[in-house]
Amino acid sequence: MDLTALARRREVVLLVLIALLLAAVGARAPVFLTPASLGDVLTDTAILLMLACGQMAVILTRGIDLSVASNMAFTGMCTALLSKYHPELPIAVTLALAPLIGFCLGAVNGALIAWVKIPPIVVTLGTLSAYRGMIFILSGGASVVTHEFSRPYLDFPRQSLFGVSALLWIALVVCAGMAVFLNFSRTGRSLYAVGGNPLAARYVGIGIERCQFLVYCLSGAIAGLCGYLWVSRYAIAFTEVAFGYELTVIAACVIGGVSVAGGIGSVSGCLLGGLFLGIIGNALPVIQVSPFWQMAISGFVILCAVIVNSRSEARKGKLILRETEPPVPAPLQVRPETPS
Amino acid sequence: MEILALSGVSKSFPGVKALDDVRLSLRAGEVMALVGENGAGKSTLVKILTGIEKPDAGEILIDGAPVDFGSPFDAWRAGITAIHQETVMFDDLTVAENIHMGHHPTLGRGPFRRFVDWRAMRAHTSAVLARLEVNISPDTVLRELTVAQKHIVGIAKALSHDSRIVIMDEPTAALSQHEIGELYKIVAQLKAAGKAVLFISHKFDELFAIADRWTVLRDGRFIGAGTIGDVTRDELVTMMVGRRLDQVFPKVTVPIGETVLEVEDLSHPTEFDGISFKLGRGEILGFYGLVGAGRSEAMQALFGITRPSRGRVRIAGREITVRNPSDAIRAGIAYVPEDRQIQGAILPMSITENITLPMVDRVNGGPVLRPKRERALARRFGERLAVKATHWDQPVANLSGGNQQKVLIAKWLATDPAVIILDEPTKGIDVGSKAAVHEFMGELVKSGLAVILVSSELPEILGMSDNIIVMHEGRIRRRFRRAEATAEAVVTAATGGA
Amino acid sequence: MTSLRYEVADRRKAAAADFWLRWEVLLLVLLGIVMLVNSRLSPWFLDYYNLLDSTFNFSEKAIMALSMTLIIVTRDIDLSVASIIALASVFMGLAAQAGAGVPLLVLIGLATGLLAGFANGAIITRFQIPAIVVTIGTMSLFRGIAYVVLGDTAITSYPAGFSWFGQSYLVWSIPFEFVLFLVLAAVFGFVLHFTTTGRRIYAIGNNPVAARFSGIPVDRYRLVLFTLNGLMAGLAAVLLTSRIGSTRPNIAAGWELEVITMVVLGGVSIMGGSGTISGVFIAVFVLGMMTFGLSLMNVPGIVMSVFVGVLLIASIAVPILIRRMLRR
Amino acid sequence: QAQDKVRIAFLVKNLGNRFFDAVRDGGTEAAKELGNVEIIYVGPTSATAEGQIEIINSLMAQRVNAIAISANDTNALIPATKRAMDRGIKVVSFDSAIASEGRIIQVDPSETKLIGAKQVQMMADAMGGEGEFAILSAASTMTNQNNWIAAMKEELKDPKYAKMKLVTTAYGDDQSDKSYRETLGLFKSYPNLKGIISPTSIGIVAAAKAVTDQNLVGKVYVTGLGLPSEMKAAVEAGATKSFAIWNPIDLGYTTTQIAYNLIKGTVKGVPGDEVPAGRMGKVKVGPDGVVVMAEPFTFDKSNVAEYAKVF
Ligand SMILES: Nc1ncnc2c1ncn2[C@@H]1O[C@H](COP(=O)(O)OP(=O)(O)OP(=O)(O)O)[C@@H](O)[C@H]1O
Ligand SMILES: Nc1ncnc2c1ncn2[C@@H]1O[C@H](COP(=O)(O)OP(=O)(O)OP(=O)(O)O)[C@@H](O)[C@H]1O
Ligand SMILES: [Mg+2]
Ligand SMILES: [Mg+2]
Repeated sequence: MDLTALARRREVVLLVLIALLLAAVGARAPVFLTPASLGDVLTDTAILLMLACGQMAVILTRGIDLSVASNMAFTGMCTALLSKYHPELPIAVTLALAPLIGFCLGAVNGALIAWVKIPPIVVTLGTLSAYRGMIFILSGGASVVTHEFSRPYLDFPRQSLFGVSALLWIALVVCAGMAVFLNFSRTGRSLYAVGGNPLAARYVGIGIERCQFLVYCLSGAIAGLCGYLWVSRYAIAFTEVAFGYELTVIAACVIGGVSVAGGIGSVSGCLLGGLFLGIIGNALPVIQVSPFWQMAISGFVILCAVIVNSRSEARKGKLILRETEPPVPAPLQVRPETPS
Repeated sequence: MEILALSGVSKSFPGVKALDDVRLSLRAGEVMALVGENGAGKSTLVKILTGIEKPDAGEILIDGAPVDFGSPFDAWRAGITAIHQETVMFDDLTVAENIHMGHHPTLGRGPFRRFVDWRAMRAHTSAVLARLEVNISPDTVLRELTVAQKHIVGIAKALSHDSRIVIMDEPTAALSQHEIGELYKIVAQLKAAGKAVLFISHKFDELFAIADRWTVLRDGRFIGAGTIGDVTRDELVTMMVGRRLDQVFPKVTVPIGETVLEVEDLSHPTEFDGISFKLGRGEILGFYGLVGAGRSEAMQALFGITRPSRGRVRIAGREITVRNPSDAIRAGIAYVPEDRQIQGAILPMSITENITLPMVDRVNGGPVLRPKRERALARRFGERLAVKATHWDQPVANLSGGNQQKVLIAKWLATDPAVIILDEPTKGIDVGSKAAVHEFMGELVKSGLAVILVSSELPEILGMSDNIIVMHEGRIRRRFRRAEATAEAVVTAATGGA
Repeated sequence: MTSLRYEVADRRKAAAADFWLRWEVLLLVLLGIVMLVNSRLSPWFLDYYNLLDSTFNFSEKAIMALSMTLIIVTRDIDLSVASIIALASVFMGLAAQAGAGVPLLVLIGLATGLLAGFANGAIITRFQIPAIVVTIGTMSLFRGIAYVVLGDTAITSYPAGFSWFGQSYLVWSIPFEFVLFLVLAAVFGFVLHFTTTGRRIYAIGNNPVAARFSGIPVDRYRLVLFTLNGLMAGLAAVLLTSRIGSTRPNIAAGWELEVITMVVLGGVSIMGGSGTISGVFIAVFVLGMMTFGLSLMNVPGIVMSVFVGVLLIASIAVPILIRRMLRR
Repeated sequence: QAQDKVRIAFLVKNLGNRFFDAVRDGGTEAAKELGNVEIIYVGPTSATAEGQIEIINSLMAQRVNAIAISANDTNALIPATKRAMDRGIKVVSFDSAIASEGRIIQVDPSETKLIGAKQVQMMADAMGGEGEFAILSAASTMTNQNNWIAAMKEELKDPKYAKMKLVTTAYGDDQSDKSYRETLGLFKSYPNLKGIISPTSIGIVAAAKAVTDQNLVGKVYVTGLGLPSEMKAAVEAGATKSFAIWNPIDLGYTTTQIAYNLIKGTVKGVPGDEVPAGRMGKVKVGPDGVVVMAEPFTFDKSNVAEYAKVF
């Protein structure tokens, strides 16, 4: 698609890394490579992948959304309580409500950032605490557990269609939707413009505030949806759900080559980044590495990734001397016919 | 007939009145030359015509009907496109997308009618680029292009949309001879196709070559308009600057003393190569070249910002190694950068703090701040340059462009250097301050300093320099003595001619 | 606005108040309100000993907030501080198990912090990567190492004398931790506001490029500041470990955000270049007193975080909105 | 008024945990019987020692008469609780203990040995006395899990368990998602795993959930310590045949009674004391100030539903 040569290279690197990782794990525990087990890994990573997509849209515009995890937990609790006290409600209602609640929480971030013009990190740092606390106030600190949920609430994500769980289908739709939005819609493209060079974006008449507001709503809506999926997957909703998960999400983006300076990033990239973390998380127990290694390893991976990226992102000079000719046109490009 | 008519347009920015009751009219199939000194308000006018800035007052008529551009997109739809002076583009996106950003072509048909049509976009891009006869792939990421190529993409952007009014703000500033030729052809084509062209340039010969009519701005005010046929270059210049040229550059010639700075074969892998020159006490050495010729880069290497790959530098015969700016400052080199807002001033900080920054330890005679001492120094140099401010603790941000520049020069004089490099010292500052800066350069050389003047403005270079070095694509093309330098010869050299 | 007078005054008329001044006034008023409300709501609040004891709850964070202020003023940020505490605490624990004496323990704690901070700064400046990305990485790495070393165990075998740092009182039963914070606040305030170093830090924060063009070794400054920040985290680790006399890998979890909240509430712009130590100093007490008051009413910490989050955003938003209205 | 009332604070590992909610109910029950006793129920949101220390400070400031603590860290709380005791506050720990110098009395819900034995026994019943099984514990800096695991290993030495093999101990950090992931990991690494013991209420739920989701009901059995309300689904699904827990209500009740007597000075709380504990009769203070309650209570299909309503 339109991925920059840079990004392309980066994704290849990631693919290779993931292949190596799988090979290494497979060598020690072949069972890990069975389709079933890989399926489990995918299912287990699905939520992270969706959140990473949402976060990427935010980071593209030079922003950051630290409140995703809290948003997720809050929405999760809302849906959980709903299913506890109104088990008769059809699952469709939950499916519609979750993104909506998340959207509203995201909109609060977006409004404060786009129009009040408070730095994203400050706003989302604030809502990170606020939303988390609201869960406790909402639930009185109590948790909602297995038998209190309505059956459909728990079963829906696990229903399988063509042998693939609904959870995966949802993730597929969300990520694909995001890819289409970013690559094939004018608004999507203008996100890259806003992050890449706000002044230039203004020159071509892109509404910067609009874009900012939009991405936080988007990230919020996805977080909301994931809130429901998370709770139903682990069949428990409590205040601490997904505590600190926002950093894992951001890490996935960073590993996927999304630049916090804005303007650079691709869905495929952050999907790979998310998968990488997902695989590590699921592989460690299998190869009997104590889970206590997980954190250190992912930290190490993040650092390696950003250092690699920094190499390719390093700002070149203006290349004034002509010996250093720009790269020759790609072969596929044909000499165009004369303009109409 | 008239396509576009402006009347009574005014626009002011904090500190400056950029435009004041300006009028302008464009006719189909005509090229209108808009001339004026730096800071006359030309680009501001362009920004208003393209909906980037809103005028404070005045009205814009298209085909006699008043229009109000809510956003640049409105202007674009109204058929106005522009080649902007500064290259404002997206370094991480492809050429194709840079050209179409804000108005991507969509499939227009079927369920996906709102989707961006990449194929059409690429095809269209290569078509436009082909028209300019440049060989750039639509899929190249902009970051990979040279400044000149970026400017070409900027031109392509303006031509990509078949608009009725094309505005060109100093389009040839960064182009080579061949590319300029191509551009002239394009302008001719546009004329033939009955479009209106607004052409802004500081190069008179090209104006006389391609323009049909002219409009002059000075200090944001409308001075006059007419047809090219019945005006002479000198008349235009007089109208632009309000007095005759020779008074504008009050050149004081002082006998050039012993060599203070000697540069030998200064080179950089990608930016410049084999830069060598000598500079004597009391000399003003002019560096001319097209924007992007690599002058700033060379100077910045001299000042320790960028690391040169080879070459040696001597101050007063003693060889020095400059690893970073503080080395340069210690060795007695001062550099007033070209980009005032980014490289020069620390806008939110006070005049005093800006002036004392490079030598804050020396001023305070120790690590502890002594406000009295600092203010005394600021006052001394601030007054020497006649900086206009309410008080010395005033943030530089709310000074006018000219006064900001004065503060920066004061800042560097305070380090009492042996050599001072002025990179585009009068870029975008108004006529008054400009004259002041020029006069002051005279004072500097009288007081025994050696000055390097980097400027893209030919009259300034010709008017102020004792010797002139012309750079082209990162290399020294030719050297002139003041006596033997003619505008034509210098421009030819700068654009790569013999 | 440029006046046309050539006579340029030395300084602005005293009438025009600085913004930061107004900010600190705002914070002071806030503090007053908090104190008042709390003393109304809880009979235990306005008690000399209680108030002093309450400082135990924020002294360590406050100490880190001081160096974090410098970091944020230079447009950087350090999310790894809490993890550095964990790492330093673990190494102290290992040393203690190996039978190291109190002075050596302190030394190890400080050294670990220093090195960790240096690692941050080195990566950030050497590869020119945004600080937030790097410190998200080291945040996992440092705490991760703590987990790897400690796994599911806890280290509690600290020598008797070690408890002094985190549990002892000085004169008039003022906790040592608190006194240390006051002293450090004075030092940091002096350096940032009254020395050329502070001036350069502001210059870097306001415009790194121009600062570099003015001969300031920007990257060296950033490196030093991150190292200093690490050192402060090391110090906090010593105090905290000594206070609770045990080390677990999840020690001080989530503190990085609390520290940054203190700094931002103190009026330090996350965009760099502005903010004062005195602002942060007051903010520390606003937060400390508010949380203490709430805890006296047995309000769960998680509910307090709602107050804190709202306070953080409101305190930034309100002045902006007011100024916008005034401009209308 | 606040002064003449006897105020006993329950400081629990973390809020929003049904087990402790039930403990509180037991406490309030005792409070009613005793009259002018006020129960303060507090705890950090996440189970950390720092959180508990901050709360202890504020409880000291409020001059409560006694603090009953279920500790997140055996030793970390000692400095704080010592300070509290210096100020005349009676400190009692229950469920998860504070080391002896940091409290007067520790109320053990049941004897460590019994708990270990019980779980192994339930596992044996579930998997028919032979095969591989694993343990899924918490992040357990929380001492009690580790003690129970030790007890289980002790019990396994008994020849009648010779055919049972403990393959590994995994740690789910008392987080649902991590415990769940760890369980999946166990299935992969030990294809013929037949059972999982999880001595933590969060772990056992996640494990049972994983078994159900992977359609391993009937192949892998989960047992351990859990709450009826949370395990109801698992038992009905058949992932769990039986699990155990002591009665948190009695635990809270007894703890309150003991704290009250300490405050009133009717007992010192030294080994050998007999503490009157209302409907629980007299409880005996054992060596090292430990009070031990009854053996854990077992739940299965027959009774889980009714108890689920209680806690
Ligand atoms: N965004 C802005 N904020 C403040 N002042 C501005 C701004 N843009 C332009 N100015 C000022 O308005 C005046 C006109 O600027 P403008 O760029 O139009 O000059 P110009 O005619 O294009 O000069 P040049 O020939 O150098 O391009 C200058 O004094 C400039 O400093
Ligand atoms: N990397 C770049 N990409 C796009 N435009 C650039 C770039 N660098 C500079 N420019 C444009 O070129 C103009 C001059 O840039 P600059 O002065 O740095 O060129 P230079 O290399 O210094 O050559 P010279 O100083 O001789 O003009 C600036 O106004 C800027 O808009
Ligand atoms: Mg211009
Ligand atoms: Mg230049």
